[in-house]
Amino acid sequence: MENLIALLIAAPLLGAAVLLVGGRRLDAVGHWIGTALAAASFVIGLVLFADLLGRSADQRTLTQHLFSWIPVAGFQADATFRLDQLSMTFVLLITGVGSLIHLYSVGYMEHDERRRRFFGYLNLFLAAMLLLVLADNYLLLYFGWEGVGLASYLLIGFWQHKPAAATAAKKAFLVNRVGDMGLAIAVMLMFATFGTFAFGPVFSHVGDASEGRLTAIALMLLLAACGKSAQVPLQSWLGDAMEGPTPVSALIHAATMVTAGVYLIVRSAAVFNGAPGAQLVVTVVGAVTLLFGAIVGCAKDDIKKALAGSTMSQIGYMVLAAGLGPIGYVFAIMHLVTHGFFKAGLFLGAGSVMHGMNDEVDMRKYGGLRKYMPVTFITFGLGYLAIIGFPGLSGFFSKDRIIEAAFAKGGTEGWILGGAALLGAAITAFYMTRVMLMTFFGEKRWQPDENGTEPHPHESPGVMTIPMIVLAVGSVFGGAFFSIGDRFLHWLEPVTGHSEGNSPLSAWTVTAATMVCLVIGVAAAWAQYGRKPVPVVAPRGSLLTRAARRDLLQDDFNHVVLVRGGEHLTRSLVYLDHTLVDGVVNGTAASVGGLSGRMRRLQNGFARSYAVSMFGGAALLVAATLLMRAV
Amino acid sequence: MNPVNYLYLAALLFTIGATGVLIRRNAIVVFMCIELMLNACNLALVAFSRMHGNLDGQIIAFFTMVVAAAEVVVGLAIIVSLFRSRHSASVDDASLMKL
Amino acid sequence: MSAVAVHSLWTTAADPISKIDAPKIEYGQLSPTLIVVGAALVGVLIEAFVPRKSRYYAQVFVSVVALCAAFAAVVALAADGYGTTRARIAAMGAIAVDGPSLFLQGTILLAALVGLFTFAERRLDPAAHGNRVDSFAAQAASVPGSDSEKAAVKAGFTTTEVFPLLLFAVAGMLVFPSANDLLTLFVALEVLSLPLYLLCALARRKRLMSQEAAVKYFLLGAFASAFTLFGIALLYGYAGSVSYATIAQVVDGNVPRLDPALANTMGNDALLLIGAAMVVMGLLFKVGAVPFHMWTPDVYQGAPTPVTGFMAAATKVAAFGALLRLLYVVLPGLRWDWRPVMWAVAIVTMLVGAIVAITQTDIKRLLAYSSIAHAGFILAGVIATSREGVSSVLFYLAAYSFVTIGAFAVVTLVRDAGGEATHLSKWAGLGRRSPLVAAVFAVFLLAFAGIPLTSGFAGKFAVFKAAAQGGAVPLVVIGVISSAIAAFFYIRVIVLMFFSEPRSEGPTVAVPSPLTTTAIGVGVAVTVVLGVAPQYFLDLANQAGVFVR
Amino acid sequence: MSFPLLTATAVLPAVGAVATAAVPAARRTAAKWLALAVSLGTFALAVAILVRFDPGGARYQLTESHSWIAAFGVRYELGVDGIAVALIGLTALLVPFVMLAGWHDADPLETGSRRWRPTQGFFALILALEAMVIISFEATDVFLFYIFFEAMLIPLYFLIGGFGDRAHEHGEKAASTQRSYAAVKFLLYNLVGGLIMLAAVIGLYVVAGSFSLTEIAQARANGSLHMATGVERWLFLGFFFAFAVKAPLWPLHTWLPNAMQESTAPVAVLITAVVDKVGTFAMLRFCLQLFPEASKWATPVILVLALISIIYGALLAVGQRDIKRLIAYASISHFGFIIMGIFAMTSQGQSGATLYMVNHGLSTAVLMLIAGFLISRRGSRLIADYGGVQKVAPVLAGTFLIGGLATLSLPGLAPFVSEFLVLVGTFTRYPAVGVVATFGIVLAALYTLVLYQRTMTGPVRKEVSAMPDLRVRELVVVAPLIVLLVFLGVYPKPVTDIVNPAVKQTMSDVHKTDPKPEMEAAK
Repeated sequence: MENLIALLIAAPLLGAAVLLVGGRRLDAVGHWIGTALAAASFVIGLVLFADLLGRSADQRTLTQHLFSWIPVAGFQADATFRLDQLSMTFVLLITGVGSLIHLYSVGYMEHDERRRRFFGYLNLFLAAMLLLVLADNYLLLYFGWEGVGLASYLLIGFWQHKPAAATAAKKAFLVNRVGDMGLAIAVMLMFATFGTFAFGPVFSHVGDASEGRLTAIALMLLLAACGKSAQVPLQSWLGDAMEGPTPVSALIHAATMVTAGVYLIVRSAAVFNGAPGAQLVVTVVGAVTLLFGAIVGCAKDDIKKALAGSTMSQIGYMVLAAGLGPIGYVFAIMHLVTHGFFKAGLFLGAGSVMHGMNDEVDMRKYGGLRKYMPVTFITFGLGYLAIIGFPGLSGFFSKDRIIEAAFAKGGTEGWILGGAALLGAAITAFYMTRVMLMTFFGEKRWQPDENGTEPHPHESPGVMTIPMIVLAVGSVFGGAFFSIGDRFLHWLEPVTGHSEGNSPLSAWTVTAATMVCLVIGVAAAWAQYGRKPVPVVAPRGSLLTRAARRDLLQDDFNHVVLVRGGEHLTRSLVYLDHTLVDGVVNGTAASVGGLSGRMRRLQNGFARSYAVSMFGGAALLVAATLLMRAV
Repeated sequence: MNPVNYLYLAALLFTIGATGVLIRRNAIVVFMCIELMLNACNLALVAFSRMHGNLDGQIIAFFTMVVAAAEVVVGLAIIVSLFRSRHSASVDDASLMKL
Repeated sequence: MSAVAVHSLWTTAADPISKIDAPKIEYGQLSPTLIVVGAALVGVLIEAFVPRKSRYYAQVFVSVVALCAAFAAVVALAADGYGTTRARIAAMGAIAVDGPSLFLQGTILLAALVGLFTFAERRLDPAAHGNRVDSFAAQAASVPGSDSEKAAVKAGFTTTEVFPLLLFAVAGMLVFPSANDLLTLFVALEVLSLPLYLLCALARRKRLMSQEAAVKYFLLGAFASAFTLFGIALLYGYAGSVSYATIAQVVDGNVPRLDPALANTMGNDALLLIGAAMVVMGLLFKVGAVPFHMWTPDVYQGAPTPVTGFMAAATKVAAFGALLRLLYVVLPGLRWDWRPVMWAVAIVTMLVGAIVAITQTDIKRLLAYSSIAHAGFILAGVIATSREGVSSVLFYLAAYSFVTIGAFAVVTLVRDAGGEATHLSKWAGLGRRSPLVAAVFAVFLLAFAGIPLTSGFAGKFAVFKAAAQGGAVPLVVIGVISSAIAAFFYIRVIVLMFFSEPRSEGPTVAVPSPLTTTAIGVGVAVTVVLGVAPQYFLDLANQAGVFVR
Repeated sequence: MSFPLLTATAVLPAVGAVATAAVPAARRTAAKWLALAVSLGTFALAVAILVRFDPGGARYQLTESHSWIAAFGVRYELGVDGIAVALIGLTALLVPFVMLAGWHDADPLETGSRRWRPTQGFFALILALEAMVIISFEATDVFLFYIFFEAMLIPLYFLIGGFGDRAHEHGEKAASTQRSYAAVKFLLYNLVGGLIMLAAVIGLYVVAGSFSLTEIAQARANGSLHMATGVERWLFLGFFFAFAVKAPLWPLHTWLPNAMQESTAPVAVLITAVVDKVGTFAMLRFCLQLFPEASKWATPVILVLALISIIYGALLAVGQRDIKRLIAYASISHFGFIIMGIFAMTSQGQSGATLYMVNHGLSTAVLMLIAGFLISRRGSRLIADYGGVQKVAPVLAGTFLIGGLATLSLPGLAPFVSEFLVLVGTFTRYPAVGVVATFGIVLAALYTLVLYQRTMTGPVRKEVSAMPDLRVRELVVVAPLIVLLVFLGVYPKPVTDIVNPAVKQTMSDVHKTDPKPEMEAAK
């Protein structure tokens, strides 16, 4: 049975290879090949899932050893896969949502002549992402880690002829590389500490390592997670990543890849448990990001950027939960899954809207679309209810548990973190309501674009709506399904471990508080965008708003400090290399030449001066010889 | 009389000759100065020969004269041809090749 | 009274004259020199009695035969073991017949032979009035540009005296390294110099420069030999003898019979040191070591190129041979005094030669300076004062001389209206116009630069290795640095030939007769063979590395 | 006496070179095919070496030993260990591709004298260079190695100075002067290095009385040959200087950008991918084996220099306007990694370094050759003159991107394996150095992606609008290399198996063992 694991990856990998090498002759069918292989991978996933369910809780870890990847004395990196409850969850999420989004893309990319390549990249991404979650050691995980980075680079920059897209892609890759550096160093630290970096041995020997080492490793892992999951301070790339096609945003930058950081932390639970200091940092990062993202989300008029901010914020929740340790791991993953459903759904909805609006992304140019695209409206609406945590929908369950856990951390930290989470919930309600109102309610605000074509909003074709409906269903019932009887908890517990924290507040109090925040948020949004019409041109807005529009000035900081500074550094280095390092060499040559020129003049052509030099030479010779005897 | 004085004389002549080579322009004169140096050598040789009481030195002196004669032949030939083509026997005029 | 009685009144009978025992000369062992001298004399007679038209052929024939015969004699002697086991002193102590002298004589003879070919070349200059002419003046006596010269050219005269002159010079060179007393040394020095002075004056083109070169060479050479002679006098004064062996004994302080005069002069080291320094100076002048090098560039540039090549090669060989013998046989007892001085000389020679060459613009001057630098390298080997030192120097000289002759032979090929185009700017793009010639010259340059797989590298390595083993590591380092500097200008020429655009009014490359071709071919062959498989010749040099005393 | 495989591998291209040079001017194409055939034959022999080589066997295999110059104590001694085998394989593999890539680079523009045969010269020189490089990988006699280490400068010098980008043929005058400057700079730099090494070689002989690597190493091992500390250090420096110039190591690197910028892409590949490897290879084989103590003594300084090379090279690559210069500085950065791995004195580091030599050869070849194709199309080396190429020539852009990704050592492509090994190997012994070096991977991503973005993406510039995509010949050159990159990235075991034993030997030469993991150290 475990031999199937490789097939999970092989299927989409094959697809990528065929589609990218195949060339034009596959243009006609390429997208269906891609979709089919993604679906195949999903089916295999289901088979394995069934197999796992068939086993007892402690028998649910399958490993498949393919070959020895990098064998060097003392350094063994194997191509080994590990399928357990945690990776199974991800496999299903990735392949499932992935397949749906493939399907959606068939419609969405219909008019793009490079559609085949698009599907090739999507398959490549699936393969890399599956490798990431199935790897049995950190180096193989790193393989997948950078693989998804590459896929995201290719897909963000898919419309390479748009300079903005190319730049965004580069930025995403670079920021991620900074995170990857962390992962690389973490692997080195593990090797230096344990002499290996395979999951099993590392986790079992955590006890033998000093806490200092563990903290270092954990922090490096966190750095990696920040890069991949767009957590402060490495979050700047996610907003720009929205330059990519919307299905990409849905799959990679909402549902799956960006959550890899959470996976990394939860996977390395053993390490983090051994490093409380690092865990605290994790929670702080999570809390800061969830507020950061939420605030940014409030200010954006670009629907995708608004959703990106929300993604950031939701992942902040997950990281916060993961930082809480055994109390939170399970809920982090649970929220991750539910978020996968409703955020993917929301993005697909946004994509559908853009599809109908000539790729217009400015919400201020929407309005009243509910009449024109009902299916999109309903599915998007359900996703909206889910994310703000409307009682009974999936977001309600998963987010609520995280907030509880935050309080359960106890002590002042608990209060602060919990408070942050609650505040986040309120803001979430606000900005999502804002998006909802500006897009689907109010009067129509769109005008003809520069070349005079009036957008004719219309509902999207079936290939696009079906995935949206499926995801909507998921986002409605997912949470309930997982939580009732703690199904998800029991499923995941053997891997991550779980402990009930001792919350100062009862579960009901927390829930009540959440509800209050929710209502406040919605009301505020209604007051601003529901009652009075939305201006087409954005008002100047408060200082905070303007800062938030600019991602809280974080890009400007990067630009001034890193970009400008870097340019100056390189330019001056180039200058130095030319003048100093090379100058020394050329200078030596020149000086020898000059010396030569000067000595050359002694040869003045007069026989008598030659005689003089001979005479002097003779005298010197004699003198020297005598001197030698003297000394 | 102490033969060493002859050596001093020889050294003196040699130096005079050398100085002449360094300061005189006319090729012929320069050449004569060289001859003077050679003869200084002869003097020294003979003096030493006397000191050591063997004849080697004197024999060498004879050889030297012959060599000097040969040198004169060659030297004058060259100098004269130079003079005829340049209408000057100055060593300094002959400085086409330099640097 | 009897007649006798009467006679005895005013006369007394003197003692009967005692017999002078005639010197015994080992003609066999001196045969190489004797053959060459004889041939030279024959050459003179040819000039006197053979009709002008056929002189050239007669001279070339005689010279070639003589040189080959002499070389055969050398080989025969070496085969008889005179180089090693039966090494001895001949001609009543005047001449040493041993490894170094035989090896060097062989080298000189071969070099002379190859040089002779370039002397005899008659295809390069355009035929004047239907007569093929070589690179020597039609009539040396005639004034440049005068009617008599034109007449001589019209009549198709050529100075066939160059061949006897060459042979005389060779004779002197053969004796020079094997001279075993100071007198022979001096005579040999003059015998090899005087013909060269004349040869320098005999260029067909650019005669003014040629004569100027001759004058400079002559005056400075005579000046130098005067010093040598004075040095000889002083050494004689010190040791009471001019034979190397005796002087060496006296220097070492173990003399068979000590007479008061000798005891008196022996005490006076000044005589010894000054004398030695002056003799050495004379030899350093011949090898062109700094600061006695200044004649080299001018003479090399002015002299007819074949002469330059021959001079640069053979003279250096002979002079270094003499220097080696002097330092190793006569003055080993003095090496603590002369080694530091020679160190200094070697260092400045290497550096000056290499540095000044960088800015040269005339190919012949360039090669002149490179020869100076090489003199420095060879001195490094001389200083080693070890058997390795000797053999390395011998090998280096053999390797170097053929490269030099070959290089100058190539120079004779590149010509324009004014004869040889020696200005570097004219060599631009030669590699495109005639790749073969350029490639050959490049090979020689690389050999000069001491790039591996050429004889230059093998020689340089041998010399530096000997020096290092002799403890002269700093000398090796400086040598290495200066060869790096030297590499620069060799490369400059290569760049010029291959990488720069050909000039429109560039020079033409004359198609030589088999003579020059042979000369160049031999040069290349030796360069490559000594570079790739030097073993045999190194062994030879190694066997020959022992002086007899 | 079995068949002298090693000699044959070196002699075949040498003979081929002569033959190619002899082909008459008119038969240009014949010469090309001849040269290509010879290079393929050489590759076959290299494969034979690979097959005959037994990783578990003796240290030096297929050895040959003949007396050569007894007077200098020089023997003609050949022998290969795993490292040499890998590099010989790389060389023999790359040369045919290089030839194909430069198929038209040496076609004469103006027909000069009828004896002027640039094409024949070009291919003959390449073969000659190959022969010299191969034999210097095989030589186990210091003198023999030195001879070819020096001699290989000459053909390369003519390749650099004699053949430039078609791009710059207009304004040939200026271009040729720049070219000869670059060539002279290259030659002098390396000649100085080599001559200083010559002094050290002589010194070594004076001290050891032999040139045989194996003899000396044994003598050093069993203590029969003792070197005074000072002497050993001086000799080491003499050797290392030459290798550092060749490698090149900061601050001796300035010849490389000029040389690579001015020479045609294939020649540039020969420089970085093949010839420079001789330098790093020699560090591993000669410096460490002959002077273990001195090597350890010098390690700190060398590591710092290597670190500077890594960061400095990468930063300068970011600042370049010229595509080839950029690649050159990237290579400098990579050589920093290689040298760091060698002197980290851990088996991961040294295996990684060896692997790195091979992988860097492949990746640079891909990147540089495609850059060459690009330049030959547009006629300019300036990054600013390009834009939007991927729209008109997607395959070219795609392969170029793959080359770039290899350069920034993306997992799945060969360079990642080696780079990570080097980093780990360094980190375990010198954590700080390892961490700083890791910044290199970020900078690598920066310069690669900037290059790709500026040339390939964005709106199509009109100058490139008519640019044809890769031709068949060019695809034939690039595709196999890319396949190899991927294969060795996923399954490097074949190479590591060959390399590991040799590295183990080297480690024992310097009496070093890998540092223990903290965990075990604690116990």
